[in-house]
Amino acid sequence: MADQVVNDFSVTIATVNGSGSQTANVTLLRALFKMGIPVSGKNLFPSNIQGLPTWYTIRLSKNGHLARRDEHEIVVALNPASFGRDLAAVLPGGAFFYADDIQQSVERTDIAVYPMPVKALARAADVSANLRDYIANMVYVGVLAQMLGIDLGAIQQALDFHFKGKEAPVKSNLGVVQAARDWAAENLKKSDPYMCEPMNATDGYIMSDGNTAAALGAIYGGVQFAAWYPITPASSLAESLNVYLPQLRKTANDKQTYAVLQAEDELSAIGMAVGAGWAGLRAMTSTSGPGVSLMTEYAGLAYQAEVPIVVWDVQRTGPSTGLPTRTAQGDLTQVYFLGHGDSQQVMLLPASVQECFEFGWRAFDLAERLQAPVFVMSDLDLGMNQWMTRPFEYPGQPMDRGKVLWEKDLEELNGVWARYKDLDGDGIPYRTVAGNRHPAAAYFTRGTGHDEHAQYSEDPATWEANLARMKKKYGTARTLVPKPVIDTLQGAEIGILSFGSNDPAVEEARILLNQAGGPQSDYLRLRALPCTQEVSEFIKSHARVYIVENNRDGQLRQILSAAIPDQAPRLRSACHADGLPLTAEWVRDAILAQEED
Amino acid sequence: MADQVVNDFSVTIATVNGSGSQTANVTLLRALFKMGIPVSGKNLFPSNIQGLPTWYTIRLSKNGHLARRDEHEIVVALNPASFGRDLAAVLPGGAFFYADDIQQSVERTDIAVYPMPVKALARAADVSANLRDYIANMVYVGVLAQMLGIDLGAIQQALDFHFKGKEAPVKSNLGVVQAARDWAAENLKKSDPYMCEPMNATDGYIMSDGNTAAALGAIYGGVQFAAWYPITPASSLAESLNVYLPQLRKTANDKQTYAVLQAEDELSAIGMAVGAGWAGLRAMTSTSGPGVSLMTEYAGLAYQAEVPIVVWDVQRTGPSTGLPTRTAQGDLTQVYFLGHGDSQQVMLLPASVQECFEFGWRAFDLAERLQAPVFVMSDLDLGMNQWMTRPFEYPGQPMDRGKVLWEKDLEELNGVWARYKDLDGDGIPYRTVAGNRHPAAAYFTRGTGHDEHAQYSEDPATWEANLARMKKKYGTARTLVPKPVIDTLQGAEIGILSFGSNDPAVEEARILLNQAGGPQSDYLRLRALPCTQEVSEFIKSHARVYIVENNRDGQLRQILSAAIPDQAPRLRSACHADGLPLTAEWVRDAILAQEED
Amino acid sequence: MTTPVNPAQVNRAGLGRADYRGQPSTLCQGCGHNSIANQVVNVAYELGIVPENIMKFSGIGCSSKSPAYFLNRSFGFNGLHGRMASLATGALFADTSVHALGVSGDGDTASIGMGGFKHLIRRNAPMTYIVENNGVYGLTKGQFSATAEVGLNLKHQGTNQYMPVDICMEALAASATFVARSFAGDPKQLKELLKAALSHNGIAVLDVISPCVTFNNQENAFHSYSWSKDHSAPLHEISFIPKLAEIRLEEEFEEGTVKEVTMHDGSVILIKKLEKEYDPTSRANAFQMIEEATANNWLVTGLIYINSEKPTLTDLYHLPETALNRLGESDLRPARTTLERINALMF
Amino acid sequence: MTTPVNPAQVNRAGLGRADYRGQPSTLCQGCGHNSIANQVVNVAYELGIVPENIMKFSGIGCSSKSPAYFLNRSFGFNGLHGRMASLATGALFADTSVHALGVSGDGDTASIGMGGFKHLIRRNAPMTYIVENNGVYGLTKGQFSATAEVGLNLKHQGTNQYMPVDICMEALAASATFVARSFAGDPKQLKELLKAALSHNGIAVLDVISPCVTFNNQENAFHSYSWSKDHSAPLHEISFIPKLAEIRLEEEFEEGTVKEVTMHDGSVILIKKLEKEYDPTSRANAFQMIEEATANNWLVTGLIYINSEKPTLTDLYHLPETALNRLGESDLRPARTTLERINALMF
Ligand SMILES: Cc1ncc(C[n+]2csc(CCOP(=O)(O)OP(=O)(O)O)c2C)c(N)n1
Ligand SMILES: Cc1ncc(C[n+]2csc(CCOP(=O)(O)OP(=O)(O)O)c2C)c(N)n1
Ligand code: SF4
Ligand code: SF4
Ligand SMILES: [Mg+2]
Ligand SMILES: [Mg+2]
Repeated sequence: MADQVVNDFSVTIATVNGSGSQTANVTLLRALFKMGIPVSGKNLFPSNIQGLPTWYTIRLSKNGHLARRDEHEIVVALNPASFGRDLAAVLPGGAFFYADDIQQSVERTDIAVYPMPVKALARAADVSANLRDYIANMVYVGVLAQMLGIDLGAIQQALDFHFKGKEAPVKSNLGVVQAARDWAAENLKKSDPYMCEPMNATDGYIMSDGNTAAALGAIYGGVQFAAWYPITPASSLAESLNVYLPQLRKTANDKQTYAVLQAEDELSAIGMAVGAGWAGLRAMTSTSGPGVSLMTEYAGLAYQAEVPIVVWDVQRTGPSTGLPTRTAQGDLTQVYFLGHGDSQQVMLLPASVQECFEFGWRAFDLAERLQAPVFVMSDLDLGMNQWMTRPFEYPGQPMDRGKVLWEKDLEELNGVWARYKDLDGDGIPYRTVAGNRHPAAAYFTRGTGHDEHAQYSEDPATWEANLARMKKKYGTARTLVPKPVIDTLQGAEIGILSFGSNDPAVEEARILLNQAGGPQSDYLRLRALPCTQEVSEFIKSHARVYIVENNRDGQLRQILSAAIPDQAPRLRSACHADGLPLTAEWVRDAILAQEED
Repeated sequence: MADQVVNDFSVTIATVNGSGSQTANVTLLRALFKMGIPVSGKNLFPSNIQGLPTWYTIRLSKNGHLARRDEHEIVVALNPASFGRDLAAVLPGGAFFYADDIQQSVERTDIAVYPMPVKALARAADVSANLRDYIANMVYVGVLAQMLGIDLGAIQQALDFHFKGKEAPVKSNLGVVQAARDWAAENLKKSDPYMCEPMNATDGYIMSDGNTAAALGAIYGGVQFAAWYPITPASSLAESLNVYLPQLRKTANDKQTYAVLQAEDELSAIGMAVGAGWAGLRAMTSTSGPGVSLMTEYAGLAYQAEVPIVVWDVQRTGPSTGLPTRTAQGDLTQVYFLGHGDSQQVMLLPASVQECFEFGWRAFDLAERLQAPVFVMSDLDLGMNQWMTRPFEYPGQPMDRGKVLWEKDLEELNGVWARYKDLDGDGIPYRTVAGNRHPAAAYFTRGTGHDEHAQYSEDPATWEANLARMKKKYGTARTLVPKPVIDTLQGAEIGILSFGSNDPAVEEARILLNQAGGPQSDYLRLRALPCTQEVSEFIKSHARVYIVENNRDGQLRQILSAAIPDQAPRLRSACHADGLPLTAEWVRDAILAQEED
Repeated sequence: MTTPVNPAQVNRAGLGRADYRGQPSTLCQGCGHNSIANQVVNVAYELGIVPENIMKFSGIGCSSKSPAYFLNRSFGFNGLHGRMASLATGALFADTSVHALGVSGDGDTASIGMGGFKHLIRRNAPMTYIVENNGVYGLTKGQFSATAEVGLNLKHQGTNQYMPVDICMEALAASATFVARSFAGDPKQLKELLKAALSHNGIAVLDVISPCVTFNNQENAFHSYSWSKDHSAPLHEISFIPKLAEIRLEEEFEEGTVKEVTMHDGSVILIKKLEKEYDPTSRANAFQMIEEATANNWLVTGLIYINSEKPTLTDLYHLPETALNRLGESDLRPARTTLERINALMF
Repeated sequence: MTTPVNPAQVNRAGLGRADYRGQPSTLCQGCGHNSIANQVVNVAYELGIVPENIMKFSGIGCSSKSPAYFLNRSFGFNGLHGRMASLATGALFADTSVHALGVSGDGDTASIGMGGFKHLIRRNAPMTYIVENNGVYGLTKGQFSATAEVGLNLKHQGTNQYMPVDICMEALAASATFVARSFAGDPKQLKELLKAALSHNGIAVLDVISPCVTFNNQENAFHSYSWSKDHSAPLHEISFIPKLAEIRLEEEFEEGTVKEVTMHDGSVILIKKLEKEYDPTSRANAFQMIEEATANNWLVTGLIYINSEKPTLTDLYHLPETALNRLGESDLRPARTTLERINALMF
């Protein structure tokens, strides 16, 4: 047997969708996390409710690399339908656990093979018959616990969490885990090198998914109105609002300082948000690509009428319905240019669950300050997977409600004001909102041409001046959006520019590049568009900058080429989209291949 | 009095919308055209049905320059509401004609001033009372005829055309024209230098608007299904289908080989076109910016499911509802990237009415060949104004119905085929259409992931391979779309790259640049995206290339920077959008300003 | 600014008629939409509504321009074609003491806006929803809308062959709590129904037949006078809009009677005023009555259905007394300590 | 490929049952949608329909996947969420001898697809339109659809408070020419109504109550067994789908009677089968009956309304005998000489 490999391998669990294995999978993930081992979990699930194959991969990385890996040292096979593939997927020297009731031959000799009496142990469990299939998943938890050395206490903590401390289910699940562990101890002989050991590398981290974080961020950002329409992978964002708002945002006398509404479609969801944003509420909607496509016309109106709204786009693989349960970063060019005519949209690009929280509140400040839609571009990987992340940080600045005039302001101005006038030289005008009872407060909002007083106008010069002011406002956005995070290394030959959920893969790839004898790299993680000064400076200071992204067309590369044409020749695309999060190996290879050219 | 200025000036007629002046205006335009004088007419109308000011400008240009001009040598004022502006708009040395019932003072002494007894002459006309206001417009036709030397025979021809040769209306209108002419001959003394003289510079030209031409082109392209939803400035395209299809496309036994359907909205209009295109019909829809925004999701499906459809976008000024009756080229970036996920759309850019006809049929060939949506980007200026243009040319090639397999093809293949397989190396697969009765013909179309056999698939490699094939297909499009038109001059220092309705302004600006001591220029007129090889070669061969466009954000400049990043630093934007067509003077100045930098 | 008023000419809100004015109309002379706008001014004045307590919504169309022509002192949002419903829905939550008044067209509501319209109704959103119904698309120059009757001929559009959408039937089917129909040329009834609608707590759908002077005409009508009868003259060249007077009913139109009304184009519609005894609180009655009217080709006017019992959309939310849009950071941002609790919860 | 068949087991089209098969279903065990797919196979086989003479359409949802599970030899298009109506409308013109069969969900039709649905109907598009109605969004894991009854509780969605959309009422209001309702667990009636729908020339709306095993449940039901009752467990973690049997009515369900049917979650619905004497040719009857049923909380099944007289959408166009999609260049491109005439016309 080879040397032990500790806390540095991947486990993939192959099950049937709807079989309840998610509970077992996140229990494993959480137990490892509680052991202090850096872990990440990727759920690869089908666009179906029950019956199709589904996989869950847990990566343990003592060095803290949380990107997806393509390799699986350990595979747990519970699904007859994918059994062959799953067996083939085990790395040589790895381990294969499988339910012994699956009637298929296991003919690899280069790996350790462990049958598990899943059915038998589940039958022995102390639960009602209808829960037996569900609890059967705990068998592999127990077997893995024994064979990999996962702490039972940590498993119990994970189950406690999952079942909100309810004794009965924790007890029955833990019972199965223990029985399975005992069975494994007696019946299986370890013949693979992979082991877990406690560390303390997860201190100061929490675990959450990006959609929950986004919802919480929005709540701490004072969201007052959210309209949504169900769509994978965005639904759980709005559903988390439904979960947490009642806990966090009721007044002393039990009134709700918010409203969440499930609309009849995305056209209406964004329309409602625009109505609410116009009337002075912090308003949002959350959706994915198909929904964004349907929101196009309203996004243009919000841009043109200068209405603050926040739109979360939890991206999935497109074009079209595409792969609804797979991840991608394919909506960048669409959103950047969203709306016919000359529209320019402001976009935030969160890269971590913590940043989902941060942009959850910050997006409202930006939207209200800019009187414009703000799009937050998350993705399925970030939004729906559990990630270890730094704790959510309480907003570090007071809410910015932007330039809103209320009755007393208008009294001071003797009622003299103009809705679309640039008084401050930043392109941002003042606004009033419905409910303001000052007789000079009202104005008539429209998506058609208007002068500074919001009066209808078709005058060419008036039109052009107003649009020029809005362009100036977009310039102001450039100074307000979050700056990129830049990591420079001495002697770096190349730049890497990426964003969003690629971050762990890029961070790891920088190391892998070095290990492969490739170039030293500086790294700019973009956090918003339009891009700030720092971005062009970064590009300018590198002969070659690789734009790493999870889409086919190098969308950010295209956007940056358009935005910073002088630097465009320095940009190189490293892009690829197959529905899965990027791996560090792929990033390394994509860069190396071009370095060799 | 200054020297005579012959056939080289502009006349602007200021009237009230809904007053029927359009008949008089196009009569003037057509009469001048019949006199052999190059003319263009620009209708500046409000987004309103009756009562707001409207202007019509006719430019006479003996040198054949048909771009809009900002200057008006002659103004005809019939609208009290805009009287002051209209008077101020006359160039010094110009002439001002006005209805003498307008009670406003005319205090300029630097221009010729001619009152016209519009009401009196209309009252004297031999028409029923309810037509008197309408026919009053013929008074200025008659007065201008006398004062500018417009041929009465030509006017009669124009009226004959307008009233389809119906004697009664021609007679009464001509009566007023003559009476007004006689009145002017007796009562007005010419004191301005502007005159018309017959030429023969319009031989071999016809006169039409781009929407009519597009509809006719589509008819000669064999359009079989058109769904639409009314919107300015696109409505007249579909309405022209309704006019001409019954004349041109009925079978011997009076059956219609087409169907036109007014949908309930644009979502449905494009949906119907997709259904029809999928089922093997040459299918189209026509709309403007707001409609395109609503069509986004379906455009993505058509891209992904590889369904041929043609979408005409007759652009108007945006963002949002914007200026519905003004022109722009503001939908380029939106359409280029239309659809969430990685979509790449094929776009045609007609620059003349004749080209609207040509692209009317060619778009179908491309769409069916590529099994993809093809967007034709017209605009209000091209679509709704009357232009002198070369006659429509009969399609120079047989219809290309693309790779469609019918029963006999499948028999030959023994029923063995795969919907999404790239047999020919061009990325374009074969398809069958509903109604094919071969038992192996059917396949299941979807916007979700699928393999070569059109079976549902979430497999990462299958997804990526299919998308890569589609990218290859987009590469094939590059070789099939119309090539740019390039005009090079010896010793040219700069390149100008433009497209669409800017063409006359650019052509003229090249001369004006020279006259102003500016640089000699080469000119590439882009006719399609993705761009062909010639485009990057053109850019490469110039130190500076000005991208001239009618939008705020330099949208084509952005697209080209993204598409040809290596050449991006050479590109300079000359862009501007105020709802009006570009003028040659503006193009010249925009280039000169940057040349001086 | 409040206009200084002669106390003799103020209403119970202390405002003069001028305080209810809008911008000058840019619609055609004689357009039914203008009289509806005027009635809104009258009704708001007479009811003594403070204009700041109203917010106006519309989509796109001639009809949707109307809100610019009344109540300048009310906030207004002229949104997207067919999307008034969602816009208003969102705004309703900001300050529930502001009443929403929406004006839409038949194209705006029954064609492109059908989905939003139905869902607004089934949520019983508290707003007055006026459809200025002329059977055509006015602003885009005379195409069929979804309420055009079967067999209607329009230039270049041919003959409508599809079943018309009946706004009141649709409202009823969607469980509206207030459904009424009126005629722009019957100011007395219109005013009454408008008052009722504005007082209703819930969705109040008011379908107002509002003839389009300019485009709702048939072959035999004005636009087709001999010169341009030929089908091949493109419609968008018909640029002359005759100045016609608005169609008005004489005053003595009695409940329960049927009246023939001649349109600008010479066609005739049959308007039937609901009987005095008609009970508008029964949905079954309402369905039966509309079915009967359809069969007889009548346009029934009056209050067709009302139910004042149902909670409205915003009633279903337990909102604070203070308007939501006046809440500040202390109301909206949970305390720092709560986040510690949340973080602790995140495994 | 035509499957070789035992002549004893072929229908009048000479095809075996296997020729009507689809792909294996990937829906949940016990899902009502599966039985509907099976009935489509049965009916098509029994009627001897040649599968190539059918084209299948759907939107997005569990229900919209169904067309993949029947009639492999028919063309199919699984389009966009809520947009089946327009897709089918366009395709209808290509070859009018191919019958269109659409399957949609309640979310697909009554929420996002309402507009297209209504307009498809008022045009009397010749197609069979099945709504697999379960009151929830299955595929996105259990949110309310627009047909959810008032008061329905769903985990994390709270309680539905909006008036439900009644598919049959909406179809009637929009002037449908065939309106029926059935229950997925009543194969006999479903088959009959499917046959009738497929034979109808015009729009045939068939609303089929099709229980969702997995998500249409209430607090007291399976998903809420003590462990996870707490509201704060995110719904998307409830990943265990119990294998439940489909709900089936026993055979002897008589016309005119009301039956209680217990759903997977223990809730009860009341299904009433229309009386034998019910006359489905009167629209007034139909309205009255649906109103009465709504008041009694019944789900009425059976043929609610039929009118076979109205011309269909494609009848209104005068199309050639040859399918439009088989016309070639000589039919479609006018002769060169005509263009000379056109050019001459262009002033
Ligand atoms: C998305 C979109 N499509 C089309 C239009 C063009 N459009 C403007 S108004 C209108 C129809 C208005 O008809 P209706 O609502 O009946 O109002 P009316 O003018 O008759 O009062 C249309 C189609 C638009 N503005 N936006
Ligand atoms: C534009 C768009 N929005 C949202 C979705 C996500 N989505 C997929 S299916 C579905 C609901 C399906 O519900 P229903 O039609 O009732 O079908 P069921 O699954 O219940 O059979 C939704 C919202 C989508 N695919 N496209
Ligand atoms: S076109 Fe018709 S609807 Fe529009 S303003 Fe004129 S009369 Fe009214
Ligand atoms: S989730 Fe519901 S609707 Fe979807 S397949 Fe399962 S049981 Fe059927
Ligand atoms: Mg209308
Ligand atoms: Mg459903």
